[in-house]
Amino acid sequence: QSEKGKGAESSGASEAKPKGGTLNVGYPTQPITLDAQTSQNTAVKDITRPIYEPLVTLDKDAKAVPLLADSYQVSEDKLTYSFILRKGVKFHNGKELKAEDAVASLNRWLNRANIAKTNLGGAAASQKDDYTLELKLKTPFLLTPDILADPAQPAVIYPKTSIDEAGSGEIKTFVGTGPFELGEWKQNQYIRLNKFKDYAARSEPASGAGGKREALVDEIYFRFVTDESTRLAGIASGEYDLAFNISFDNVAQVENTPGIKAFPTHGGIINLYYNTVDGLFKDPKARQGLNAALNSEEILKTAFRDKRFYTATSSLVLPQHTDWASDKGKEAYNQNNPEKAKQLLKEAGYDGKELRIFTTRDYADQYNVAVVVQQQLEKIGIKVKLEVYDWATLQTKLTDTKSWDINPLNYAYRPTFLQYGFWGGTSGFPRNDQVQQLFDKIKLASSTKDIRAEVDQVHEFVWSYLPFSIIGQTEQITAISDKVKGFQNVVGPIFWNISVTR
Amino acid sequence: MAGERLLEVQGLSVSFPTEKGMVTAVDGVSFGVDEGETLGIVGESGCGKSVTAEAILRLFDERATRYGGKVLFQGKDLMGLSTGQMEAIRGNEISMVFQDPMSSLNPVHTIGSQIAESVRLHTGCSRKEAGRRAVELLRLTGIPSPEQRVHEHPHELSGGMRQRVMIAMALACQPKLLIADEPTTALDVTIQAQILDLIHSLKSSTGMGVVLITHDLGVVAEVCTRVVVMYLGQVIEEADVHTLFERPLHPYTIGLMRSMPTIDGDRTGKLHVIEGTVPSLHDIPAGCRFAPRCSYADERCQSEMPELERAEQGGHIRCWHHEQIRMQEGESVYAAVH
Amino acid sequence: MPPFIEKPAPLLAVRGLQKHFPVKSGFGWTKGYIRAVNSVSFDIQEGQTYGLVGESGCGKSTTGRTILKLLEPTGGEVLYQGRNIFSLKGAAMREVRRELQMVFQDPYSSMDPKKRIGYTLEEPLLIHGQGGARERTERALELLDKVGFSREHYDRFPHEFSGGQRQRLGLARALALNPKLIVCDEPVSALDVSIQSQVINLLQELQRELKLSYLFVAHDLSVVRHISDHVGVMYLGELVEQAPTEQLFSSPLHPYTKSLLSAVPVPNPRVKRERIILSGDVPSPLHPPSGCVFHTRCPYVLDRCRTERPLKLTVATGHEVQCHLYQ
Amino acid sequence: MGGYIVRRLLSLIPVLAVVAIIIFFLVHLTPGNPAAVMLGNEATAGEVEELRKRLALDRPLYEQFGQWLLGILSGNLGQSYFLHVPVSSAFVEHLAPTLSLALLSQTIAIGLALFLGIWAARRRGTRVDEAVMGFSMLGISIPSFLLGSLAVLLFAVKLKWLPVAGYQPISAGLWNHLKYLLLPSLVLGVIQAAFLTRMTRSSLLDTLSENFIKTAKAKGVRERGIVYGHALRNAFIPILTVIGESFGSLITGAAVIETLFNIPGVGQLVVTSISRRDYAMIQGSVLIITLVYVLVNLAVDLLYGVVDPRIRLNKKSS
Amino acid sequence: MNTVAESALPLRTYRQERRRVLLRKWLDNRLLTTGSGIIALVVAIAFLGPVLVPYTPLEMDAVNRLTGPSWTHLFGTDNFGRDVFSRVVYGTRSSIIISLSVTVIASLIGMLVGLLSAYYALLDHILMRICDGLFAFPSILLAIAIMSTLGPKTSNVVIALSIIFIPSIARIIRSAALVVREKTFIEALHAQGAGPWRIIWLHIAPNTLSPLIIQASFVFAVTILTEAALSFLGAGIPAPQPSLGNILYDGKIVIYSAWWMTVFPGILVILIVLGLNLFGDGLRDLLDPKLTSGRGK
Ligand SMILES: Nc1ncnc2c1ncn2[C@@H]1O[C@H](COP(=O)(O)OP(=O)(O)OP(=O)(O)O)[C@@H](O)[C@H]1O
Ligand SMILES: Nc1ncnc2c1ncn2[C@@H]1O[C@H](COP(=O)(O)OP(=O)(O)OP(=O)(O)O)[C@@H](O)[C@H]1O
Ligand SMILES: [Mg+2]
Ligand SMILES: [Mg+2]
Repeated sequence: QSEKGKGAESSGASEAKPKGGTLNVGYPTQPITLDAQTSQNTAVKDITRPIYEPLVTLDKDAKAVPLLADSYQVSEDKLTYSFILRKGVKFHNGKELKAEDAVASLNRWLNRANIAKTNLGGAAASQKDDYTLELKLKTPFLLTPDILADPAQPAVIYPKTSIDEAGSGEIKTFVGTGPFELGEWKQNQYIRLNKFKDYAARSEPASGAGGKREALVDEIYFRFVTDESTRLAGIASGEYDLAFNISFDNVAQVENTPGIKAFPTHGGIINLYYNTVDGLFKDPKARQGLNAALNSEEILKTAFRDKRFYTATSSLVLPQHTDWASDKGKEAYNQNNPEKAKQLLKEAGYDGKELRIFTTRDYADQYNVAVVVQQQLEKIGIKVKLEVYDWATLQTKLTDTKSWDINPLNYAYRPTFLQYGFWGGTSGFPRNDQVQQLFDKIKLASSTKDIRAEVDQVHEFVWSYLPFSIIGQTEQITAISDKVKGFQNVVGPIFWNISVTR
Repeated sequence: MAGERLLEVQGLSVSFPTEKGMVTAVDGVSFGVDEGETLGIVGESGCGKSVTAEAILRLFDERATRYGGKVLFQGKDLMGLSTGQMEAIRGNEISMVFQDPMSSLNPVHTIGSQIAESVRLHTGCSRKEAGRRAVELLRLTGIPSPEQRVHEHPHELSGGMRQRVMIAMALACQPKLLIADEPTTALDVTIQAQILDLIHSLKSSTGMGVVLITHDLGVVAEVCTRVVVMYLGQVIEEADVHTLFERPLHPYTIGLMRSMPTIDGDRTGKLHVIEGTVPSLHDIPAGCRFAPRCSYADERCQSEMPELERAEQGGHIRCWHHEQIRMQEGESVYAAVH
Repeated sequence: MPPFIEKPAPLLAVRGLQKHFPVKSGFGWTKGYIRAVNSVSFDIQEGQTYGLVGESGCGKSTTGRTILKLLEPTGGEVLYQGRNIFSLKGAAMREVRRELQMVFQDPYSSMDPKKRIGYTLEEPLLIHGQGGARERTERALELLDKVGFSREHYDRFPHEFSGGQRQRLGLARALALNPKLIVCDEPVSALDVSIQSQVINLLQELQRELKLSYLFVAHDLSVVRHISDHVGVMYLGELVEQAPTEQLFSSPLHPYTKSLLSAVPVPNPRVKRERIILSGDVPSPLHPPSGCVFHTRCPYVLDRCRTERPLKLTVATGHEVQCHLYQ
Repeated sequence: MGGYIVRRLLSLIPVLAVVAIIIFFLVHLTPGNPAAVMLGNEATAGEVEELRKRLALDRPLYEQFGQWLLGILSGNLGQSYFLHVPVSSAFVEHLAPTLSLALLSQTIAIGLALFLGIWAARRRGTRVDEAVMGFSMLGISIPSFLLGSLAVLLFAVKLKWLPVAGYQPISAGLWNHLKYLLLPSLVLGVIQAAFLTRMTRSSLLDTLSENFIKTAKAKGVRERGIVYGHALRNAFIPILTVIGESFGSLITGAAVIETLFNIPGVGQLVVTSISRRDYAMIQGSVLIITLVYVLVNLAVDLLYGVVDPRIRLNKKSS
Repeated sequence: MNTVAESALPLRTYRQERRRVLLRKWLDNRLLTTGSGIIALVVAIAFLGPVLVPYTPLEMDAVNRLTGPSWTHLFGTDNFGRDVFSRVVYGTRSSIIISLSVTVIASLIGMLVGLLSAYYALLDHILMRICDGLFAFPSILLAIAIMSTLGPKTSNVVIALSIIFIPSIARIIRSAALVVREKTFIEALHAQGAGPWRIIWLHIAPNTLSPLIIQASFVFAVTILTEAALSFLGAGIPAPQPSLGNILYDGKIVIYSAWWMTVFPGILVILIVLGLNLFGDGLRDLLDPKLTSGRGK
């Protein structure tokens, strides 16, 4: 448990690492784009991370530390962040990184990225000199550096030329400053990253994604292997060094195969969403009733197999992220109280009609939770129909609030709950003013020490208003070969400072 | 002209499985063919002529059909030969013309290639040479513009042409024995004559023996040396052609002779018929098989089956009353026929 | 049109019937036509038999099949009771089909191998909705009996029959509907003489009772002579001679008819007849000879035969011949 | 006949037109849209809407359809949202592995099936027949992924003879190319063969009981010759149909195996395009695949006539 | 010759006799009896399932997830701790129902389409082009579309699957029918005045039966698996209800560790297909008149 919530690292972080060679990664999906700024897609995040770099990044404690920025300062009114760039940082195209590149990139990101728009709405960057730039906010925001360091839809820096070329579309030349450059993208087969020879590393010791970055292998192949059993077979036969997205049920198999290990890293928060707009669950009583029926421990256990792979908590973030975690409202969590449930549901006017859970098999964790929830509810006499769709259909179907009641969703883990995308409004839970007011307070706070009350209130809100029931926090399994040294995960995998022995 | 005994069929019987049990279509048939001889087989439709012919070459599915008796070809019993040995004989030493030329030709191959295949199978000559032979053979059978016809498929030919293709195929390897099952039924008389001449000349030049199954007593009279008359799976009479036409002994044979329409006879009256129908193979009479239709039949005929015995005038006869018939009826039959 | 037609209108009148088969090259392009039937005309009177004889491959079966519109005609018309069959469609055609039946030259392939004989015989009745199940069965048994079978055969399959038996079954099927006219394409060729006489007697009886008409294609000239009222002789797609039976057999005019008659085998081993042997090239219907189609083989060939097509000549009542010798 | 071919080729126009209309509206009317997929599961409705606008997906359907149709008529199938390349080039790129796979597995299937089917038919009712039929029954009922997984486990993981998955183009060397295709082709081939074996056997049995087989026998044709020279060709029409069909379906239907063996083929392309709602890609692929089918089936139909001269497709109905 | 009157009386006894003969023919057919035996067994298992099984197919047991076969769980448990035996028994039922309906519907329509296009040249052009188009449509897309417009119901699964399989059946029937169409006996039927319907259904169709039987049993097997693939898109049997196919697919991910999840349903699929094929072969033999007698082969 100790590693959870921090940058987790596979064995041998401190040993001398061999250099050279190829790292073969069995990765489940192909990224839909390599324009990291435009998508929150996990594959985009993971694969572009070695290519592009943001101004600040997360260290092993998930704290924001400078990366391309040599340093940064915050003005008194907390509205202006000025960044001084490191000198001599080269893009993969050989040009040096200048403030104009950073300004163009930041502005593009501010205009396009969801998290930027919701959190830093109205902000703009401007150039001071060749190596200095300023980010001006409209309102102060405590988490500005964290947002800038967030690897999902990250505020990475492209050369200005790329941005100009892209216009309002996606960038077409994939050039960054990272330790690896794009070698080849073979559609639906692989992406090859080559070591970037002129990479300018920081001098501090490596910590999480921060500090010294070094490309230890010459090339990385991300091989897109949709089929899990193929990824497993590939790592078992030694063709892959890393295999992502291994289901919990195959952990035993992985652990029993000599030469490979299962490596859990934090995956996300799994919530059971209610349709608060239409139908039975418009009534908070009904939501409370259903929530009372849930046995979250059992759901987690059935869906995720082993205590190692989930954390049963009522908190929006893992308990070890103490600044943002809270146990307020935990009485409402994991009640497993059918009597109360029936009582409340009855009061809410539940007449035994079939409830509709929407889910997809494209995400096994969501599906598994849906199946178990259905089973639990059926057991206490609530009729539940499971409707399974493919992901794209589900996305659209959910917007029709007339058609569904419950829907489990998994959101990628964030150390601060502010960054979760769902606050911006989902079809079942529209943007909520009460929460936004709390968030505004948090944003304006000057330090995380000052936000305790608001954090607690957010949790209280969640468990009383119940836009969703938190089921728990889950892990994600990567199978990793013993030949790989130094693999770590800081809100997503990190591919530098990682070596392979042959 | 007649030489060595070529084929000797002894007590051949053939049974087929049907839904209602086994039926014996051919029951103890015996006859022989000498080199250069033409043996005619005549008999009621369905009496087992074709089955006999096909059984000589063992063409029925060996797993389902039951054979009995012996077929000695040049002294070897064909029934005892291996499949490979049989294959070497079929088409080469004994060849056969089937009764039903349409379904007996492979619909997807050109007739030329089917004839050429026969040639190539046993002579091993080149494809081209075989093709030339095929044209030659077709020409021999009187098919117009054979060079073009070889490229046609069976369904593009008339019935008679198909029959001639069958004949050409059978003659391809100059067999020692030709079994021709109604080879000329679909041919007009001029071509029939041409074919019969062809067979005759082959017969005299190579000593080929012929088993000719036909209904046309005119043809029998013209080309056969000896005749076997069959009825319901059995041989009932066997004689040389002159004797048979002049002094038929079996009541059935006599009936046959009388039933013939002639080219110059009276055409206003009804044709003579043999009363009654052939019994089905499922209920074969216990005694003489012809008894139910025979005007001579008595008690004995109903219950006891006559054996095939030597007739005084030569040949064989299967009838309890043949002596009596020879004495009384011979003349009148002959008179009626001619 | 022959002027002598004062007789009642014929049941079936064939006028200038033509049927050409395309000949395909290897690549499927049509490279010519086989002129299987070339402008054939004749009449069949009710209750009479028209015998059609001729060289093998001269187009007799094709004539029969085209008359019944089983082949798409190339030209000409067929008037059945005054109506042109070729222009009939749907129900009208089906009605005509009920009255015109056919016995195929190739009896085995003309029967569905998967159906029992009983069904095959009942089928025409089923098609035209005649009788109940029981009556149909009885009719089938009656037909079987008529052509010399027992009830045992009702449940057999076509392949379990001998050649001659199948031929009789084909005939029985054609009789099932009590048609007006039957095109008999060699209906007795595979029958032994005793059964053949039974069948011929049967045909004649039916003709008398039901005023049946037959188009009777056969090679056995004695049979044709016995059964026909009129006989037509075909050669290479043309009707070279036609006449009342007696007349044709007693005084054949066309050289081809003569040679045909001379070739009939005699059922007497002691008699050897003098045959007229035809020599010369047998022409192909793909490239029929110019002029008279028979000139390549005719013993009496004249110069004009090679170039000029002989016209149809009526030499006596109902006796027509296409030959320059008589022009 | 020439006319027939021309007519068939002309019929492509209405077929493609109808398919184009249906596929377009089917694709656009099924729930889900590419913008949402592109943005990932955490995007807001607003963002999705914005992207839709940028992709011109907010225009009225008929307008989009017209646009697309105009593109097609000028030979442009459109651009894939996700692959960032023209649909046609994406398709062609994915076609190469699929074709290799199809050819290889089809060769295996035909070879195996003809051999086994003929063998079984010749030995009808014997042990051989039963064994072959047992094999074919197994092959028909075993899921392809199961067979594939077993093959991988044995040949790739345990024996390490062949790679687990992946693909190399021919340009990387023939052996490299084949190395990756061997296992999947084998799996596909065996499964196809199972079905084809049954078809071959049964069709052969049907023809072996025909009369002309007896003629061949009487000519002295060896049993082999009878089967290969006489019966097979008569029995070949259904076999040919199945071959044509399976060749066609290999071009789209091998998705399971392509996924399992990670081969970037058309099957995978179509499946992933569908799950992403990559409209242009789906539409383009379906059009091209239709074209391929029509051509394959035309070839099969023409071969019918070659195999069996009695078959006339251009015959007027009687 | 006998007269008909004479033979009319024993007609009934003759018919009885005939029925007996036919019955014996059916019973004597080893393939047919074995096949129906197996099918009967599987059907019995499937439909007596509720009485047989110790658990419901949906009952979960978080503690005993993915345990191998034992006395408490004959076929082991799946990734939700559900009893695989119970799931297989229930799954067999739904799979049989779906596959059978699909096979029957697709065969009938496919046959109709195939026969019509073999018979009518004009229809051939139209129907076969439709089939080409249909065939080119990705089945997944078709399923998603049908499911999202008509709703996720078993009957819609059947519709979607039937549409998917119609073209292949149609083509195979058409090919066989093209050969039969040219046979003389069809011409003979024309001569008798038989209408197209009779010729097509009563004469051409029976002669295309043996490829149909094979194709149909193939469709049956493939449907079981395709249904599972579609159920991933919500177009199959509504989850979490078991079908043989989706049990197999659930087992697919854990194929290397939990063999029992694939092997047992796999065996059932094989058993059903085996039974069906034996039955089909037997039927084919029965309908082949040449097999009982010697002229065959
Ligand atoms: N389907 C066809 N395609 C091409 N040519 C054909 C076809 N059917 C018949 N022919 C040709 O038409 C001509 C006449 O054939 P038809 O069957 O009518 O002859 P026929 O007079 O009945 O001969 P036979 O007495 O031998 O049966 C022949 O040359 C034959 O090759
Ligand atoms: N496969 C079979 N199954 C059952 N009976 C059969 C089979 N083949 C032939 N028969 C019967 O055997 C008998 C003899 O048939 P065969 O073909 O030898 O007669 P045939 O003498 O050639 O007659 P035809 O002159 O009519 O051709 C017939 O009664 C026929 O019904
Ligand atoms: Mg015979
Ligand atoms: Mg003819």
